[in-house]
Amino acid sequence: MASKVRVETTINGEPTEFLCEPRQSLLECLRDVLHLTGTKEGCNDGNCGACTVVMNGALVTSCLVLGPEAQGARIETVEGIAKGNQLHPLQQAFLEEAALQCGICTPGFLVASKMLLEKNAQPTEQEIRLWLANNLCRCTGYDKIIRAVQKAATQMAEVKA
Amino acid sequence: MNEFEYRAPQTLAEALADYSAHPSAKLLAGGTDLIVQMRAGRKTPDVVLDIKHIAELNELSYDAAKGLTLGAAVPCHIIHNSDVVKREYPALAELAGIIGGTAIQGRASIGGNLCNSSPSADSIPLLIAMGAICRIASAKGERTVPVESFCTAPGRNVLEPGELLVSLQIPAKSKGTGSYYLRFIPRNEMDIAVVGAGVEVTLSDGKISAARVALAAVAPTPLFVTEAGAALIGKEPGSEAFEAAAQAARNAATPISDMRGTVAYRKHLCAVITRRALEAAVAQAKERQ
Amino acid sequence: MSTYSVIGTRPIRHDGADKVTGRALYGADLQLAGLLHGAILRSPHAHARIIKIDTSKAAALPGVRAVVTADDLPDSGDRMVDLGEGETPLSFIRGNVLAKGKVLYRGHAVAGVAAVSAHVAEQAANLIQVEYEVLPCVLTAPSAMADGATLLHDNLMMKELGQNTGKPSNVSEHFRHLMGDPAAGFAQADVVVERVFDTATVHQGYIEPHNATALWNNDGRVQIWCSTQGSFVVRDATACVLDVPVSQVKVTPMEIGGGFGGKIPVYLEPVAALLSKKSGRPVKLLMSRRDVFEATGPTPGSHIRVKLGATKEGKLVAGEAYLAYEAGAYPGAMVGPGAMCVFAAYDIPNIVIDGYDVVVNKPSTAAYRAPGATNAAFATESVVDEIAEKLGVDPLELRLRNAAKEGTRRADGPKYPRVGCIEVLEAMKNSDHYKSPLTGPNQGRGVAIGFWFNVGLPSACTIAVNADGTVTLVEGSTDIGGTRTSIAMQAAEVLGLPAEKVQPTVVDTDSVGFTAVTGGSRTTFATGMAAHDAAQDVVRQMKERALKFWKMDAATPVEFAKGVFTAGDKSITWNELCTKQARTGGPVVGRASVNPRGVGGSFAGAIADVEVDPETGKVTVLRFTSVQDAGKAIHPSYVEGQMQGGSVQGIGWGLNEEYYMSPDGTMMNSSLLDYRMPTALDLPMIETIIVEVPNPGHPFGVRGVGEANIVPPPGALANAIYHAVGVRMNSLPMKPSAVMEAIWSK
Amino acid sequence: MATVFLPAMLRELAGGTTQVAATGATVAEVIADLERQFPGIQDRLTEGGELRSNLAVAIDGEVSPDGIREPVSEQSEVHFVLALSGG
Repeated sequence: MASKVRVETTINGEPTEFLCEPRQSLLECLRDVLHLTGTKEGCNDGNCGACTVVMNGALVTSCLVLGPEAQGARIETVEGIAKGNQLHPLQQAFLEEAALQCGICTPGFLVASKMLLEKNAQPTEQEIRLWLANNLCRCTGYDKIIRAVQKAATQMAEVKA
Repeated sequence: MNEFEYRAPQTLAEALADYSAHPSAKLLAGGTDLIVQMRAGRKTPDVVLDIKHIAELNELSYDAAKGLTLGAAVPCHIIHNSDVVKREYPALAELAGIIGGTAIQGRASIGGNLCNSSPSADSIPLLIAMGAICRIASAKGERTVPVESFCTAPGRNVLEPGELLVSLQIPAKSKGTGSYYLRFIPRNEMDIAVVGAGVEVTLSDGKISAARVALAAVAPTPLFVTEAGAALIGKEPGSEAFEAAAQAARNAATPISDMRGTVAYRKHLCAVITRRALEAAVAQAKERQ
Repeated sequence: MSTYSVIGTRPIRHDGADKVTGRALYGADLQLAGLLHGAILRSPHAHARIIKIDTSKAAALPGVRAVVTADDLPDSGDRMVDLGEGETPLSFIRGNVLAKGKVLYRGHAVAGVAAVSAHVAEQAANLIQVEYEVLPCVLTAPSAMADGATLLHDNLMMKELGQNTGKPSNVSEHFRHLMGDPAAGFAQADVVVERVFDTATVHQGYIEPHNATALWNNDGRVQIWCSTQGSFVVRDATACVLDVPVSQVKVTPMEIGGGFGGKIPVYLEPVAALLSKKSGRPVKLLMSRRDVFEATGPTPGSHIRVKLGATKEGKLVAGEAYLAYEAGAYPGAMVGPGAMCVFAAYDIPNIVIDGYDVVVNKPSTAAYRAPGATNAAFATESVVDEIAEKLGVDPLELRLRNAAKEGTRRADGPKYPRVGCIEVLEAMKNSDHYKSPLTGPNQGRGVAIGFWFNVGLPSACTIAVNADGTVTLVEGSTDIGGTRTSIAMQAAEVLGLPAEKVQPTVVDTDSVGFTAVTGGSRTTFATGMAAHDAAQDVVRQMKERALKFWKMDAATPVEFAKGVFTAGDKSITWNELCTKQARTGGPVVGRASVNPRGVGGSFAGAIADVEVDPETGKVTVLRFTSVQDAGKAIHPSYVEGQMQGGSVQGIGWGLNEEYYMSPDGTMMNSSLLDYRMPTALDLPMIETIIVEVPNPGHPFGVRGVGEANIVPPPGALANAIYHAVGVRMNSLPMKPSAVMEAIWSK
Repeated sequence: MATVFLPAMLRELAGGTTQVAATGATVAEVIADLERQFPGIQDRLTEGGELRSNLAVAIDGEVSPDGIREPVSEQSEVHFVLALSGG
């Protein structure tokens, strides 16, 4: 059996250690080792975005990251978006706008959208579409997702003001 | 995926020593090509060297004399958002925003795109057009290679076992120079170029004084079309000159028919995309005069 | 018009918090103690005889716990079985689960392995040595139908107009619908247009790959956790394939990441069960994206000829259609429904339709959202557009003149009950979109309409009343797009409760009565009807309880309105009565099971504005409107969502999606990079207009809206492209290179 | 007498006729009457005493979940149609 390496990392603000084979992707480590199964696998080659997480401030598809690369990194997943019982405005807007049907792509969309709003608090429709082009949704046709992101942006701006 | 050993050297010297000890190792920067290929069984290394912790490979600096030093492992999202790149090399900043999607740009590097040496790589035509030079190092020493001489066949390049790409040097751009990369893809993002064209033109006294044109996805390697550049030099920037360059590009292309397009379609697109890229580059050149 | 307090509102879905926090458990998320991971070895050839399989090296790899092949499947003889998709020989179902004797498509499962990790299982699968005798392959309907074509099945005899010919063929069936006198009809026509169309194989493209976990327990019971549109279908199919009693199989449907018809057949479940039986441990099998493309059922590619004749007054008088659909490796190409839908939107007196179900060396096809109808409508709607142009009539006006309505006889026989085709067309005509002008060169507008049935089929449901006034609703319809809520809302309406006081739960096959698939646009209709009926049962029992509580005669009439039970001068609120259950006879549980009549059908329409780049052939969708008859929209947001999602799948089908096959039968683009489903950047907002022509067969008037919306888009886009650049596209996808070539040959 | 519409593929059994009159209070009885008129038709419509599972029967345009047990009236139109489900 393959020898495992020890990885120390930070996930959603919590210092975390795990053992993995080098060939295990970060996605596998999150799901199968750490049981953080909110991050989904849709294609395992970076083209669907269901496994999107934030790694050291950059959006990445965790299927294209090796587990050991998480050493010393800061990882943020869908499980870290809500603060305790309080849903993030994006999560709330996704529910209010019916921006999910089957929900399998939703974690990736939420992680990506959250980062978009952190970089660009009032994105245009076209900016949202461009940013989210790495995330495939087959159920909604994207319309309600775009509206949910716009709604969350507006609400977050109102809270700030 | 086969088993392998993962190593993450922290210095260039350490990486070169490791690499010379394991010449069949594969180098990992963003992993957006390598991990896909390993998962598909197309690459089965015993050792993977993660080279993105090395300072030289993460350098992104600009000097008015030397131009831009772009470390081979700098991810696209850094390039795309870099103020100096946006100011001095807007086409490069834009390019870094169209490779893959947002989450691919979080990892993928221009250096990796070059070393993967796909004929359809988006970055290579622009690097050729901008006259980029590869800085290559091994335990034995260093050498430089112009980007247009880097790729040798689909997936192959001039790197010898033990050699790694440290950085790219892109000359500073004089006033009146404009560059552009344009590709044709069926979707609007997340797609492989059917045809791509990287162009650079310099205008002086209302005429084109320098021009370079390179193409993606129309030959076994990215194609530097010197005839297209020659067709532009000395001409006034306009449809006649662009058309001549476009025809030169079309004539130089030797594409294959595959699921992305037929020979006839790709040759046709070469002309269209080259012309449109030139129009954009000239517009930029005029802005930068 | 009755007013509802819950129906037509937009409450937050009951499973919403789980799905935005990552807590919802999908099939692949299941973790069990002692879980093994599996891998499937798949055929590298499109058509080959299996000479020998040697699994010894795989079995010997450290960490491997079990290896299975078709030899491990029971050999209980062949028989016809019906698993909700019509009769199929059991040997075909088993053969698709694990190939026996021959592989019929690239990706066909040959062997399964279970090991301590997915990586070890994959390595082991690659160590299995299979000796093949490669055979020639046939990849399209016309080539498979040609004289002398290589046959996929020695035992497949062609059925010709209902009669078994006894002749081995790749054509499993040729059938015909004939109405009126087509020859006489065409003789009356002033304009006749006949065109030939081809459509590529396309995939449903759900984002979640198939998965299944099985535990074959020591008592012989088989437990399965999986992603499916129908847990009972998985139960029955697995029991059939494994030759165990249905009661020995329990299927727990996990959350499902999309299906669109593709998650009805079983692929992994029986293999996981066999691996579990051999290893004595639970085994999880996951498909890769390539497996999903190569080894699950896409929708058929097709070869279609449509001929329509119209008088100069714009009345369609005759129609003729030839439909040859590629079933993939086993018969069942959905050409039957294609034939029923090809002219279903129109009142045409004289029709002949010939359908051919043809096997080819591609994966066995499955349903995909209005299966068979989109291919057919692309052809019909293109020809109708051409006739409108020849007659100089507005394309919506021509459709209105010929639209199907109550009493119109379909070519397959029955007359329509009340349907909303005309209302859909009028909504299109009156839309802001249709009234707005195009704004630039190379732009065009196209319209199209389409029909799809709703199906009934069985559903069961129970509702238990809680002491605090809330209720729990137990149902068996897996929730792919918010149906927990659309079903709960129907119970809530009957019970006078807000939607959030009805807690719906989707349960396993041991815990609710038989419920057919979430498919066929039936869930909100049929399971919703069961919820309505179960809620009525609750109300009836609660009335009895009220009388008991009041110590009144059981025959006394009781009124229930606005949450209050009243009889004479007595009244008690719902909430208060709920607290009295224990003292009036114990917990109240309502139940209902239905196999509904009154199944409506749904018409949909699309208006598409496109701009075509005349130098590259690339089509940009500028504006898109989807119109559909929902009967009554229970939760309008999710009705709009179905319309938008179906429209975008139709746009993908129309413009870029295809199985790009090499001559040896390899799908060259089996990734989400090269199989180009639309991204957010490829689309405009999708405008929706919900038309409500209530279905008299449902208590709230519901028509299922899951499917018809995918039918019009390819035709609408083809017509828009024609009006933009003057080329009639006769094959799907209308990808840039194809449009460019059409422009060149103009 | 109910009016039975024969699907095109059964018409050769009935000499090409598209509509035939048949008596019966249920679909089963109607089929039995059809069999008397056109021997062989029952086999094409039923198997093991039930409708063939690829078929459904529609009475006056509405597909019946009860199959051969569905009541038929004197004025009914009876159609044998393809059974289907969907995506």
